[in-house]
Amino acid sequence: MKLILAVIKPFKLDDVREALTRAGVEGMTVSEVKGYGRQKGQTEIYRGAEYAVNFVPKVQIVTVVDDAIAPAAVDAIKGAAGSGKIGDGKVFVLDVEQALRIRTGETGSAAL
Amino acid sequence: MKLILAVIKPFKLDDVREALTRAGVEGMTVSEVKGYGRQKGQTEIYRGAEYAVNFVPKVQIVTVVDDAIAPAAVDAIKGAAGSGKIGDGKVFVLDVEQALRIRTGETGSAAL
Amino acid sequence: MKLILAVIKPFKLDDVREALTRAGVEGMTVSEVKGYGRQKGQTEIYRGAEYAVNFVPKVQIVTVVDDAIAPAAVDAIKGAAGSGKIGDGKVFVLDVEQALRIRTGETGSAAL
Amino acid sequence: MSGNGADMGDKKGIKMTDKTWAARLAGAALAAGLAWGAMSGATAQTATPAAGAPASSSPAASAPAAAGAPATPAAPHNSNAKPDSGDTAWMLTSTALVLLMTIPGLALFYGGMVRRKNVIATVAQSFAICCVVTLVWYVASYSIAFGTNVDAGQNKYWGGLGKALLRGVTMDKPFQIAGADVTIPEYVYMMFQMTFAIITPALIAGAFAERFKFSALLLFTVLWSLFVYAPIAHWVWGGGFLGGATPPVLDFAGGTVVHINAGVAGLVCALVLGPRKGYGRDNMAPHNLVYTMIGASLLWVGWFGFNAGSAVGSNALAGVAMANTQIATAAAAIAWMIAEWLERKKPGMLGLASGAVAGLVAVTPASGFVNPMGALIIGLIAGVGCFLAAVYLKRLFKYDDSLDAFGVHGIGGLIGALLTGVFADAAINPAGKVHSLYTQAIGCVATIAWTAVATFLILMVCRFTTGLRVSEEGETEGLDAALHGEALHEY
Amino acid sequence: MSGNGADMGDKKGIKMTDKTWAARLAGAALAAGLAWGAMSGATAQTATPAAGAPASSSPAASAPAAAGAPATPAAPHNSNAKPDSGDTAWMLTSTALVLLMTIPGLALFYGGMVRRKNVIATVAQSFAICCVVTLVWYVASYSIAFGTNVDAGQNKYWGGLGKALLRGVTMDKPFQIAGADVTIPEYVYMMFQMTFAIITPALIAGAFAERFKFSALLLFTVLWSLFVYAPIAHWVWGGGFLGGATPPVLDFAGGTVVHINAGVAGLVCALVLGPRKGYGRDNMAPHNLVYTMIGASLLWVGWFGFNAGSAVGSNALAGVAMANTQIATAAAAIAWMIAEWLERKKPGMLGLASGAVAGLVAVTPASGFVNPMGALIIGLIAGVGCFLAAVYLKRLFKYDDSLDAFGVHGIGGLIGALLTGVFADAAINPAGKVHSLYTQAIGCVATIAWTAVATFLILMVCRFTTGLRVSEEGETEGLDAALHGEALHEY
Amino acid sequence: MSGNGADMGDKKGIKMTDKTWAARLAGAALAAGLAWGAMSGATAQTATPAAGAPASSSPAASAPAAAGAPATPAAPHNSNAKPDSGDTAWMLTSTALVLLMTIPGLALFYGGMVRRKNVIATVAQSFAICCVVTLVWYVASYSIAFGTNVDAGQNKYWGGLGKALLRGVTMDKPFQIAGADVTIPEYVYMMFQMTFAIITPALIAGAFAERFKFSALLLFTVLWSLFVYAPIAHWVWGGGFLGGATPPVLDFAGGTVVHINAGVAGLVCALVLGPRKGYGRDNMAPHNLVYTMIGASLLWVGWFGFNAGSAVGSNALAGVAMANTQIATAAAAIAWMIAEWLERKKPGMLGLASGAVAGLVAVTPASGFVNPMGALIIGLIAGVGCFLAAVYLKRLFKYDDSLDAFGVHGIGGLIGALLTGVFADAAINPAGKVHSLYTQAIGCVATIAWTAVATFLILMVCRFTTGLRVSEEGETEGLDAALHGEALHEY
Ligand SMILES: Nc1ncnc2c1ncn2[C@@H]1O[C@H](COP(=O)(O)OP(=O)(O)O)[C@@H](O)[C@H]1O
Ligand SMILES: Nc1ncnc2c1ncn2[C@@H]1O[C@H](COP(=O)(O)OP(=O)(O)O)[C@@H](O)[C@H]1O
Ligand SMILES: Nc1ncnc2c1ncn2[C@@H]1O[C@H](COP(=O)(O)OP(=O)(O)O)[C@@H](O)[C@H]1O
Repeated sequence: MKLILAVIKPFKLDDVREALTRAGVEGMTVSEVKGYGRQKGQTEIYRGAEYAVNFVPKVQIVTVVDDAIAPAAVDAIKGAAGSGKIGDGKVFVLDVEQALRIRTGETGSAAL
Repeated sequence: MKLILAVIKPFKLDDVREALTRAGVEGMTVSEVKGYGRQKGQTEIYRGAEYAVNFVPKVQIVTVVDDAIAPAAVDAIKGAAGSGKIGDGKVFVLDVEQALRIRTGETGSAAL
Repeated sequence: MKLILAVIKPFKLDDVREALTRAGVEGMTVSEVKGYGRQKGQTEIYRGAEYAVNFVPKVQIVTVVDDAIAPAAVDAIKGAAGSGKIGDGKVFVLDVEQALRIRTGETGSAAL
Repeated sequence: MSGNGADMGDKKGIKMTDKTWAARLAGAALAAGLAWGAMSGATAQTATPAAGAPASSSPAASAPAAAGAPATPAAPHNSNAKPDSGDTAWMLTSTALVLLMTIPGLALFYGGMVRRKNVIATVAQSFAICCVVTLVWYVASYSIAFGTNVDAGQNKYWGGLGKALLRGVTMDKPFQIAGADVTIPEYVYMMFQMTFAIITPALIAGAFAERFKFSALLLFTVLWSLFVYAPIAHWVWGGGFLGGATPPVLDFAGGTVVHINAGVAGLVCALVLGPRKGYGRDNMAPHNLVYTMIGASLLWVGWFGFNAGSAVGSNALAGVAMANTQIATAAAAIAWMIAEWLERKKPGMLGLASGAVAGLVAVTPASGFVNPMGALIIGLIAGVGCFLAAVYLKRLFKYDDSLDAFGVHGIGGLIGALLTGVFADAAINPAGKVHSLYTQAIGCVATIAWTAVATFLILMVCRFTTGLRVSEEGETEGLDAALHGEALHEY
Repeated sequence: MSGNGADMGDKKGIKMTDKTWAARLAGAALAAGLAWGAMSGATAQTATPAAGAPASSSPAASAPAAAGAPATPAAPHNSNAKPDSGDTAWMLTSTALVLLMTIPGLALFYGGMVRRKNVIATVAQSFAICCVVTLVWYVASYSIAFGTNVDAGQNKYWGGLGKALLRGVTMDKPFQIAGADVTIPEYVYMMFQMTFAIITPALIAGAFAERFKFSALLLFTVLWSLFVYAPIAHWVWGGGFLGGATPPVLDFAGGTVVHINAGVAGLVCALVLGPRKGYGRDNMAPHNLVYTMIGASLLWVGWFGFNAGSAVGSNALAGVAMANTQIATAAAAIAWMIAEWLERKKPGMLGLASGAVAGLVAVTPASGFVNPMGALIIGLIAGVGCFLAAVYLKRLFKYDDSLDAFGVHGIGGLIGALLTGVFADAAINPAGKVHSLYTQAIGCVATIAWTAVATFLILMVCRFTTGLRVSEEGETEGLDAALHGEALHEY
Repeated sequence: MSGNGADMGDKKGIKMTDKTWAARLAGAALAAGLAWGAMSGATAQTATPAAGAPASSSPAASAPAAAGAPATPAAPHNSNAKPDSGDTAWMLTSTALVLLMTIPGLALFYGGMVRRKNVIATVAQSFAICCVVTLVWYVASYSIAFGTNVDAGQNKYWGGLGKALLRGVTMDKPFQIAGADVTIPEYVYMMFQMTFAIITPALIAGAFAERFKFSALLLFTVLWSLFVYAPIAHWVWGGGFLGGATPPVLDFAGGTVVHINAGVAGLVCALVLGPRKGYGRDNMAPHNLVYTMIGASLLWVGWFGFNAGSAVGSNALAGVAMANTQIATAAAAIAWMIAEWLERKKPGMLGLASGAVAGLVAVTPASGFVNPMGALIIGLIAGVGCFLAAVYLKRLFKYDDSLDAFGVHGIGGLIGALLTGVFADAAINPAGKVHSLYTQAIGCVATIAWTAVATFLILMVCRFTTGLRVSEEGETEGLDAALHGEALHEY
């Protein structure tokens, strides 16, 4: 199994979720994060004090998938999250040793 | 060392933390996340506009443990987080190459 | 490539970001988390009801880097995040199989 | 004070035998029952309230003095009871101020203290109670509270339905409340009193926060407003057996009618409902003390309308009531803060806010009777007393009064009601010339007894119709989503 | 009601031929045009408004009765029109209350309903409108609305520029509005009316929330205040052709002038601007219903100043207006809640708040004319009617009235304006003796026609100068960052 | 204006030699010292303030005119100084409005501007100051400020302790302030003035936000209220050497007493405490501008009580003060917004709010003396002036006035105080007939000198008793947790 960690633009979340579902992914875990990279953050100025906000809001998706569909899942994210503009984000793939569904105790692919 | 990533129901956090402690885990890092899976979210309707909230609130626990206690830790989570209802969550196990305690510079198991 | 996962004290974030940048890291993803470990949380008391807050606010940094600069990156974090006090945090290193830049489709080190 | 018609002028006081109590409760229950029955066919019953109302020349005439202007030298402009534009201006303003106390004041005070998942449900309670009581007051409660029952014997317990649907409330006719002239139009008086009727059940909500069903809340509010609030208001302010006794129970702005009443009703609710799921184990820390601070502040500011408005005129009595309110509140806030500082090692915003509310509560019955020094002492005692009640009493008896409706309003109300009998100063208000701790205690006991019993019965009615508590799952998930399908979206 | 000078006393009613309409619109357009031109060189034009104003003895004298005190038996102290300190006190208070409605009331009501990324921009709209209208009102709009045009023919349409920059407003001289005496200093009257002028364009903002440019907002507000609000206020309250007709259009506190006006303008804005990006697909759930609750509550409390203040005195008429406001609001909130409960399975806080506002809107024109039973019925109808409008109308016609400015204010205003013609009760206000659904309809139609056309034209001016919508990127990113470079930092 | 008793009637003005200054400061220090000493054994000193108070026929009689009604033709009903119910109604209302300014107004205005970890501590400061000042005012400050010292020489500097614990304040006896009759009960006057005493130290808190110890805050507030606020209030409004000079320093509602005073005290605090940890490096962006918007709005609305209430009556003077307040505020908000737009490329909500407050501050001393055109100009100048002060002055001199207490209140107060001497218009207020920039400058200098020195000394007292700053760790962790053991829980 693979753990796919994707960092995308917040408003692309629904598109990516749908694309992943189409690619056969059945579950995922999402969190609000702040990203630092080529895309620069807004500058806020309050009464003359300037705060260069170095981080931009991003959404991080973690989904663990069967080895078999990992490439399709990565492609799905790539397709749905891309806007061609700087800051579209990244996808990282890591190897997962074991998975467990808490409710049933199922392990491995059956747990996803 | 193993990194255990668990996604559970929010109100189970205290139970799981206690169970993990009993299993010998000494530290963990927790975050608020939103989950997508078999359990479906609430639907909110505001003045006729319906928003199917696809995500449900979950808590994600990351803990890095010594290989030796990894199975016990997974079991502890399973035992404490299970309610038998859909949406109880998942546990994933990944391999960790290295760990470091910033304060002391200790590495490996000693860093946990 | 390596995924470096660091948990640090919130007010050290800017220092760590700068140190990482100096070490050649070009991007990272940050989130607000709550940590459990040796450092104990505040106790809040409201009208006699005591809530031992077991978790303390931390910031989690995830950065994927080329194998070559991973050690330098870990050192950078260690240097910048350390205050010598309990609760300074941890650094974990995991192996990453693949990386992809969504915008361009670049993979591997080029995607970072 | 006298319990029934025969010994109305008798100064020997009430004899607290079980028998007279039973009679009294039965009488009031009857009255309430009649009210209910009559409501269905309200149009049928056409009592003419003004005709021969015996209260007008009875000792009850001192009751409105208790509630305000007439008897004070500072308000000389009510000889022929023509509305005075200055008095009216202040009462219109006071009405707005007291409404501000409930929405958004109390809504935020309570809303900030619950967990985040219940905040919308909590503020919705105050808001919905405001709406429901408005209609009930218009339909029947105003009449029950401030009407003059044609049957003088019944008038001791309730005002009848002569003013139901505001019958007889006119644009120009002078009117009397409990036999005394009023210098403002009756529509204004009716509105001012309505805002008191609104906040009282809203205060109770602090006791059952985070677990009460919304449908139960609506039914509870209708019944409680009719059968508990309205009659007790009549007893004290409408010419009933407490305000009309000799010496009368002194309650300037609602120590018995509002605070003891709501506090005890809250305690009954907390006991009947049982504690919240996870009480004593889960983290139930207030989620947003900024909301609570806003709420406490608006309660404070609005309370100027509550207490100074209870002078029912724009005069020195209103002025001193405002000053007393301010001084007692500040004293109580500081007293609570210091008590907490000693016990908890740190002074907190919640303590300051809670102390302020405790002071506001305690000074309520006293505000138009005592001098500033009296107010200061009442405030200091209430600050410490309510702190102890909120922290230790609840722990001792292991009930879950979620937001301390009883600890703050019940105990604070008792402290204030009793101390009014100690500190009343005739130089401030001649109507407080005769005051007695004993009479005040009678007022408290009567209120407690009626509200405890009636609240319990009303809860039983809810239990077997709407049900009382949300489902366990709903409680876990949070009332916002479970009851209202709504959520805060802070991201 | 009559359309032009010649048939002023004629009771046969208006003939709605295209021709008279065209004439009327042209007349008003001219008036507005003059106003604009004159503003540039305001000092040049030195009309003496008081001199021989013909309105003083014309049927227009019944207009101020529509707006309050003079004609009612409850306010007998204006014989020689000396300022009354009680009346003045209530009007000073009312001014503060109505300002409270816009800032922070409406700002929060709307601010809570948008997405989190647009909340600062949304509250900034209300705040900025408050500032801009203040200056415009001082410079010219007060004169246009409440001045008396030296040319009696023009006075039907606008008040001229005689009072521009408050010329002729003094500390002590008695003054008249539309030929009737007023018992408060003119500075107070001017301020009270200013707060109405402020909230009206702020209401429109609900229709174009989350996409309108801030620069466009400023320009729009200046023009709309001058060319739409001020003339319509004159027509109804300033001695113009609607309030001065026989029988006059009855609008106690702004059903036509404020709500229909703002609602229809909002609809035009929504149609011209088009829907928000992602409308119907993205999650646009209100981000903080606690803010919305605070806003609705402050609107409610502040509306006491709006409606009871429109009695322009501290008297029984103010009292009954307050009572009607309270009863209609509560009824509408509960009606909306129940309708929603049936349709959506759960009652919600947003529904309660929306229903309350719908009730406040609908009772506005009626508050000083109907009795409480009329208010109750108006509230119930408005609660259900506005619920249907907000939920189904928008869906049916597929426009994006973001926060239902039209659904609540337009529809609610229409319901109230028309039903005032049905329920007006001479026992409450003699000025409502002659009332007719037909006349009320004329008032609505005139208002709708003028505001629709003029708002459209003003939008076109903005479109070709400041532009109307933020960039697509700005809309995605959120208006807070894009327009203001600011953000909420909740972590 | 004259500096000491001998040349009281002398119009040649004050000679600013070091010597007279030293004498004056010493005198006031003595007075304050006496106050302090006397407080311990307050009951011992039983001065009868009314007896032969020399102020009554002295030039000081024009001081209350500066503060309001008596001298204006718009308020004719104070011949025999019987309380007027309309005047009283407005002053009761104004008291509520001014309290609303501090809690929750200022608390939110400031609370929204700090970092999230300090928000509870920041709002707790306003709330605690409100409580502490209430008690200090009751015990001694009211007497020091508005009592009439039996020793006429001392009366120039402080009012003595004759009214300590409100001795001599009665329900009915007519009373005078600085020799002039007042048409409201003294309890109301005392309460109204108390709310001014409350907000002034609360304003200072903007300068030391995010680092001051809570215990230090409490001690500071007690001392500052006694030794700085109360005497300065006496100098200007209580018959002291500024308001009683010829011509008197004109300060309608507190330009010197409240704003210059608080602003300069804030500057001293900022300098003594030093900058926040990480100042200029860490992100210290305001965490919730919605709170700040609510705060600014409530300040605005409440300021109607502040300025229009300073007419101490319900009359045309109150009306024009309200109008001036509104116009100056709107003008300043727009001026700041435009200045910021030019400099920062985007107009912001914080700028609108800050500008509004700057306008409110600047118009305060002028509101009852100038006409609307004067108010407009003062507003425009204040908007730009305070913007420059907040943005550049702080940067230039590198002090950390966290929330710009000095930049907005100090500078805004100076602008307003000085321009009052330029724009005062006798047609608005006869008491402003004689006005001079020079006299106004004297008022500013006297205030600045006293507050700067006394504030510094008080800080030194705190430093060696409670300490001044929280620990470094506490500052990093946040004051909410460190000082109060509380936290916002937004998840
Ligand atoms: N090396 C990295 N490790 C982890 N996350 C990264 C890394 N580089 C970028 N990111 C994340 O991806 C986001 C987009 O990266 P950025 O460099 O701005 O744009 P792009 O990927 O289009 O070149 C960043 O905001 C950050 O959250
Ligand atoms: N493949 C996955 N990868 C990552 N997280 C997942 C995955 N599947 C489910 N989750 C997480 O686990 C939670 C519970 O999953 P769900 O399918 O709803 O219930 P259950 O695990 O009981 O079958 C989800 O809300 C999501 O946060
Ligand atoms: N085994 C672990 N797995 C994951 N995160 C951990 C682990 N141990 C500690 N942490 C994180 O590191 C933080 C600091 O750890 P703590 O034990 O308090 O201090 P220190 O690292 O200085 O000994 C914790 O708050 C937690 O977020």
